[in-house]
Amino acid sequence: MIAEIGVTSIDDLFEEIPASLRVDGFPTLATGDSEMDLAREFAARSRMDELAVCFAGGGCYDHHIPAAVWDITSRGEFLTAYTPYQAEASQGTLQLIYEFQTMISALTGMEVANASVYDGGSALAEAVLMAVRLQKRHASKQVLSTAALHPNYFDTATSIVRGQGIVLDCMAPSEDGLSVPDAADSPLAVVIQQPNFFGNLEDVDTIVDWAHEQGALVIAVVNPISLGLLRPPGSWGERGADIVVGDGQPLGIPMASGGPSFGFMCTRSKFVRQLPGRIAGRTVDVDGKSGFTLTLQAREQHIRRGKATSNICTNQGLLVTAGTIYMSLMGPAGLRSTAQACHDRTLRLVEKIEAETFAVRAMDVPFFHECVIDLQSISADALVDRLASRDILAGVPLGHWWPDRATQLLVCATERRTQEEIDSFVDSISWALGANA
Amino acid sequence: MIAEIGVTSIDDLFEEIPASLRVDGFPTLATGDSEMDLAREFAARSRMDELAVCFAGGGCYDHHIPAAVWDITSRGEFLTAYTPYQAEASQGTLQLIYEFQTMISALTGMEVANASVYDGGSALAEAVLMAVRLQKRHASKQVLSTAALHPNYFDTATSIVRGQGIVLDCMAPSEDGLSVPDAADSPLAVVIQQPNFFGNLEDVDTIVDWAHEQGALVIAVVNPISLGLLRPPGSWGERGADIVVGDGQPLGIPMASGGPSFGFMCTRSKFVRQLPGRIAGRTVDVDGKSGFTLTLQAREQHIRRGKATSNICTNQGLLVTAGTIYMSLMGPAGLRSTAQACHDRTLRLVEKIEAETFAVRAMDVPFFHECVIDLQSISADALVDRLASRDILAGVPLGHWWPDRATQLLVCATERRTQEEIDSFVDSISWALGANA
Amino acid sequence: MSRTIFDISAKGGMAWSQHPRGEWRSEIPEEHLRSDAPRLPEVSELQVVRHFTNLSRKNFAIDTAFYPLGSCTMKYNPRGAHRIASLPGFLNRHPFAPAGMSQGFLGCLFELQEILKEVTGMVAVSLSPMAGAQGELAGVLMIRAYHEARGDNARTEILVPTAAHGTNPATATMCGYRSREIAVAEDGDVDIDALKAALGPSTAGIMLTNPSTCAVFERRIEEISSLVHEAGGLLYYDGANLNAILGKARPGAMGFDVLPLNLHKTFATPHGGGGPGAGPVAVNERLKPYIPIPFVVKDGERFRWIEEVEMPQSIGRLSAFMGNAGILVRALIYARMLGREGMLRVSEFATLNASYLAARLVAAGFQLAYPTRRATHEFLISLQAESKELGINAMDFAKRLLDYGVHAPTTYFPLLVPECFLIEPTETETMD
Amino acid sequence: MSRTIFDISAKGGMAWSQHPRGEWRSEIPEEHLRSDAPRLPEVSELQVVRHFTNLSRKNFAIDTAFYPLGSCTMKYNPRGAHRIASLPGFLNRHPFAPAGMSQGFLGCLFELQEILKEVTGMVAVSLSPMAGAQGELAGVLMIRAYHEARGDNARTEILVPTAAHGTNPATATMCGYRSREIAVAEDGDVDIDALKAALGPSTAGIMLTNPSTCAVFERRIEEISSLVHEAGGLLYYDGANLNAILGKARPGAMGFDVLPLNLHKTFATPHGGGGPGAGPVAVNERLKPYIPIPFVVKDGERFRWIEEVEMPQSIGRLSAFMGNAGILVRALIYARMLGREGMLRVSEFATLNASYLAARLVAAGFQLAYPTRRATHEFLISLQAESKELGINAMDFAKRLLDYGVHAPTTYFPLLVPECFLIEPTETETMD
Ligand SMILES: Cc1ncc(COP(=O)(O)O)c(C=O)c1O
Ligand SMILES: Cc1ncc(COP(=O)(O)O)c(C=O)c1O
Repeated sequence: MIAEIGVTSIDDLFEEIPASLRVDGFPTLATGDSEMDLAREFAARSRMDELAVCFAGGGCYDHHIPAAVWDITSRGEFLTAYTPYQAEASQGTLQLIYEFQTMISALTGMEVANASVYDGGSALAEAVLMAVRLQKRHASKQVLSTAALHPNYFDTATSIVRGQGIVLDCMAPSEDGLSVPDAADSPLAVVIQQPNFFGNLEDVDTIVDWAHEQGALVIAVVNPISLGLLRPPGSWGERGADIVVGDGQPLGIPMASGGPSFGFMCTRSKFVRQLPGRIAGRTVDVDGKSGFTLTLQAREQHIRRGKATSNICTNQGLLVTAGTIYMSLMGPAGLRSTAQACHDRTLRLVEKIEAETFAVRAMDVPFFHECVIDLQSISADALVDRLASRDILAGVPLGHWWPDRATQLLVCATERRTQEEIDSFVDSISWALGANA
Repeated sequence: MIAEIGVTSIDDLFEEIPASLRVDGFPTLATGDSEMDLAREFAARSRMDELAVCFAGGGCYDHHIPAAVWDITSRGEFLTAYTPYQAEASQGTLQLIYEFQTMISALTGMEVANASVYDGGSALAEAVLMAVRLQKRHASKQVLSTAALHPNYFDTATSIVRGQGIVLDCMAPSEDGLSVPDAADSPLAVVIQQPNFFGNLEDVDTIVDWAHEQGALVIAVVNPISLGLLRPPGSWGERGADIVVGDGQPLGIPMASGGPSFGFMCTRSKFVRQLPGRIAGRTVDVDGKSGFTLTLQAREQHIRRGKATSNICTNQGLLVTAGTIYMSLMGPAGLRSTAQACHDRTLRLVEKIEAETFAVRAMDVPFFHECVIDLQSISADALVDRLASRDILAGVPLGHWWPDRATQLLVCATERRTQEEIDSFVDSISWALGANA
Repeated sequence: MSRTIFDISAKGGMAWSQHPRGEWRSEIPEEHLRSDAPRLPEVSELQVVRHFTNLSRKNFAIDTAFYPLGSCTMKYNPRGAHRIASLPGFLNRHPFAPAGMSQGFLGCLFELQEILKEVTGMVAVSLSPMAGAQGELAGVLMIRAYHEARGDNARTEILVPTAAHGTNPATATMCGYRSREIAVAEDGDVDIDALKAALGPSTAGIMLTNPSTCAVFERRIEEISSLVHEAGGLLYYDGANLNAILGKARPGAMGFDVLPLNLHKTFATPHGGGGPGAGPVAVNERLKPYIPIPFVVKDGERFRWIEEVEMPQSIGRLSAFMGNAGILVRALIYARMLGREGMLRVSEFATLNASYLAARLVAAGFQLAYPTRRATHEFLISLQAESKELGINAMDFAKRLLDYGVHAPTTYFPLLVPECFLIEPTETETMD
Repeated sequence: MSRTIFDISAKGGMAWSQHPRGEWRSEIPEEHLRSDAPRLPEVSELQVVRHFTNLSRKNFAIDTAFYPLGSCTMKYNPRGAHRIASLPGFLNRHPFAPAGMSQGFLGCLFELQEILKEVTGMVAVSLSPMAGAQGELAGVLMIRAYHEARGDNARTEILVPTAAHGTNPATATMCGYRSREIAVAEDGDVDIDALKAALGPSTAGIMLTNPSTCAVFERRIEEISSLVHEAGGLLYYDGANLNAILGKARPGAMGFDVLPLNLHKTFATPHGGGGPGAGPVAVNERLKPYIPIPFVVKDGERFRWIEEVEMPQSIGRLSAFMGNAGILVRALIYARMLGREGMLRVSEFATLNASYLAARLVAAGFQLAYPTRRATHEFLISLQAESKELGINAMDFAKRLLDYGVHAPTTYFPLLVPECFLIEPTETETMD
């Protein structure tokens, strides 16, 4: 090969790099390991973090994942394909995205969906930017969220939109953490998370109608599993939400430390041109055969450059694949019974905690599959540490974001949690709280 | 559907079953479980058997399996296809079998191979039957094996061939378990396992030449990994072995309690018509395009029925797929270094055992990657039980087959065994032997 | 593009990350070492992955297309069963791990034995045979052992209906028997007169399946059973068609003495492009002493192996270890997934789908081989009329189906029906 | 056959074994419940498996074909890295598990941070950005934060060469900057005079990559760096092409202040039909205070998170948890598999393969866009002559390649070269 190129050594190929910049490899790096050695080493490393049971939620949930989901998703044709820009070479991925969009729209009760963005938090940021674009003529630059919005979503959206001078604010919470709009506000958009970060159900109809009266757009943040059971944002209030976002992790994606998953975004048809990210559509080729292709590509950064609706390029395609297969396997009935099972498990957990330990519910409102309990005597961090010794992840301590909630713990029981696991969790809470009494 | 069939209920479809035979389901069986519940239950069941380290061999070995092997083998197109009888619908599997045959022939130094049989033990049975067919005119019905043939192979072959009145006998072993032929014997075929069941290397040249002088055929039983390093049976003695069999488990197949794996069979071209099982070959279709097909099908049971060379129908196709991918990934160099690593690991293990414990080598002859050690003071079963408490599988106790070898243990260290694992194994042996001293 | 992996091999090519790292010592004497490297392909990992991925794409499979291959039961193989059976505790268990380190695995085998007893109506099960044909071998070896134990050595014949699967006569031969064919009557049932004529002191047994390979239920099975037993022979049931009657009838009650099950059919373990399967044998009291070793028993709360010492009359061992152990685990998971109601759905949906497809084909003008009979889990059509008319044969028909992306049904089997298609849609297909 | 999953859906269809079993209590008030079931498909598990298996078969992929898509680095994604990163301890870790239960995972992140520092020659790394474009966003937000911290608020422009990838100007806009284009000279390097003319008090920074998107090494990078820094701007390096110079040169030494890496390119994590990727950002001392949270530090033997409290100047959080965590683990495994020598092989084989293919195409009569320059890991050809002569365009050429089972190179990028193909064979391809 060297000869055919017309050089005498591989090094000649790098001759255009100025000598002052040339380095000779990486002396501090170790020599390459075999797959066998790495498998052994990383098995030991991953074992350090292995858990017996998980009662934590807070945006990432321990659901059952049917084996078929990742068996199919891991096929080389999905795993090692590029973004479906070349429609002829990507009909599989394109049709899948099209089906995904249809399913997510059905689930949220919205008209159109995109092919996903990075995650739930960044989806919210994109929704805010989209609302700002749609409300160009609005007097305010303020976006207002319900009080119990996932704090990491709030922070993520803030970091991403700050560069454009957009301000994100929170409503004041009522005692039980629910949000009641304040007549004095006049934001350009209102963000509502349902169920909220505390797992509770907001009075979405009231908030949506109020927002629309103010001329604000409504951005809903939802958990897709909950929509097997709960009213979809498309039918909240009189007119429904305008933009819906959320994180797809509950749909067949392993927790994996929170990523990769995918963020989804839906909206009304009339707003589709401001919807960032890819959208796949059905089309017909010159021979009249139907096929799938990316539509509205003109908004993308490789064409509109500085004027694109978003800079997103590589995105979460593989996770969309998993999510689509998951939704197909569950269907309406499976999603519904999964949602019902999650609610039931959490209900029984919370009842048992109240009945058998010193801990109590912190807020007495309806919840879906998460609930805040107040440990009263010890900090939630301390409880989590104690239960770690029993290989139980007890939940998400709230003190990290709300110092005045240091004794409060957000717990979640998905459909995977058995009665035995719940019983032994409650025993462990008793033990941990008792030990401190 | 019912209406279109012209019945009124599903039950009508079963009306030809006499009432006296009808049952109504399975009252004693439990109701069906969900995948989620089964996954949890079986995870717990499988965890009961999880091992930290395996030093057992005896025909089944703990080798590294590259991730690519099963990622590709588990593709639906390999996993859920039928036996490649319909060539047009099975070109993938047929070409793969063809490549497999080529690789196995290269490895064993033989001219032709079949597409596998069930396992190593039954492959030996098929080889014996084949030898009998080839030696129809031979005076003897006796088949003679070297003394240290895998006892379960001996038993398997015996059960299978007994129906046809064929007798399998063992040579008398020398002190070190190696076999020296007895001039008085005149079998129709001689079975030689190399390395033998004790891991030791037989003087194959002498035995092969002796057998051929007697007019006997030579059946070799080999470990495919060893052939990365050891002389292939095709070049044993003056003329080489006549039939070669073995078990493919070391080639990328998990131990999985010993099955499924696959048995391979090779022979000389001139014996190919007596070689049982499937054989794939290259062919050209009517348009002159080359393709692959099953050849010599006329010998199969679905055509020759009572006169087939074997009754095998469903076989071990998927494992052949895994084995073929494994051999392709390893190549000659990878197979050689794997064999070298196995030998080295076992050598170091045995040296350390001799240096640091009361145990000694039972036979002082060259071995490949297994070696018999004599614990002297306690039974090998007792040692295995003690080390089980440390999650180590210490080896294969020989007392099960040879009561006079009750203190002897067959140990094996593959390329997967690290120096640390070897050190802690030897420490554990010291501890176990010491405790009894 | 049918380049083989050898065609893309080039000197020095390798998957470097698969080579063990280190310096290796050796004490193997020179004369044992090979001088030449084996001519395996020399290729990169990408080349391997791409080559075999592309090969796989040239196969038809259940996962890609409708596969109505009669007698083969190409139904959905649950991914969950494959995944669960691939848990590390199952995959990494060494076959010689002592019972104390194997309670998980032994418990699975025991549970499967119990389920198969219930399903077949037999009293003992050995799981070790590695496919239907090895189960047949075990079955006929047990029949042989039974007669031998009674000193009844004149029995040299196994009766086999002309419609039987080829493995049946082949197995009889492997066990040292002569196989004798019994005619099938017009209606697809065994010709009772022909049977009576064949039965006698040299009859060791008869090999049947029910529904038969003519795809109809053998209605006079009780009569056949009495006749054979009276003649001193035993009845062998070929379990390949068990899915047709799951929960509706049991071979044990029909008078069969022994049967292998095809777990890769009835219990949906993957066919794998030619295996692995598993062919556990179930027997009644008569043959219990002869079942192959090893198998599992429960002593109190512990499971343990039964080996040769406790089973001196056993026909012995049929594989080096425990047969296709991993397939047994898959089948157990599948059976548990089905449960009581699911097993009934198997026979009901299989029969419903076959009956529906048969009705549709009849409506479209095709000719059933046994038009007066109910379809079972499969049915036979004869293309003799079409063949004559169009000058093509069943094989041409089959190949044309492949062109349409549907796997051809089984052709020319059973041999006695001319130009036939044996069609088995299976219970996991839907109407789409 | 482009039937959608909805076309095969039928009322009542379901994958029964996926439904949780039990009786469920509820205390959710009626008004919160949906009245209609969402219109998801109603299909069996076999239908799902078959449908999506067949969809997958309609994609081109690295695993099935040569995929020389310029700038995208479609190299082999080791199956081993995917498998190892899928170990249960990694997959089942909850993002809010406390550090005490997460030492395995945190240790992996820390190790990857260290490797990426070494590879880039930078002093700090934050792993959270979820793809190259989010890494860009982080990079430009840091440039912004830097200027803001110094009260240097007049800087409103980001310079971008005309050849730059579209994400660069799009990112500048997202960060509230105006992007200003800088011309590229005849030889593919940045036009220094144009640069000088553009630099000034409103320059916040410049976005470059090296080798550039013209597929040549920017030889005067040191001069560019001095010029930009003197004007008070910062240099941003687009890491998408880092594989070209791995172990040969480091962006840190070229004067860059910040760069994201595309782990899905340089470190071979799968592209997945459109992601996930990961775009860690590396910075020099100047930008260290601003890197996004969270990241990992080592205190003695323990690893722990750094969050907002300890990084008050950080640009903040870019995802709900820790970015595409699983991709980071894959990249670490790949980096460890390569090791010191392997990293050098990446740049050497990538360049060798591209140079060889370029030479072969030149020999076949094609026209290089920059014939006087060395190819890097990729190269540009212009099909302008062919287009004129044959009356077809580069896109027609590209589609024709697909017909031959080769994925088309990148077409019409960079925009400034007419009718171009950007061809990147990658380092994992062989000659066959
Ligand atoms: C009726 C019948 N009997 C026996 C067998 C043989 O079973 P196996 O292939 O598992 O050996 C088959 C297999 O197709 C069959 O259809
Ligand atoms: C040169 C260049 N820069 C930036 C990007 C964007 O990276 P990502 O797709 O990871 O967001 C790409 C992706 O193709 C690229 O080629």
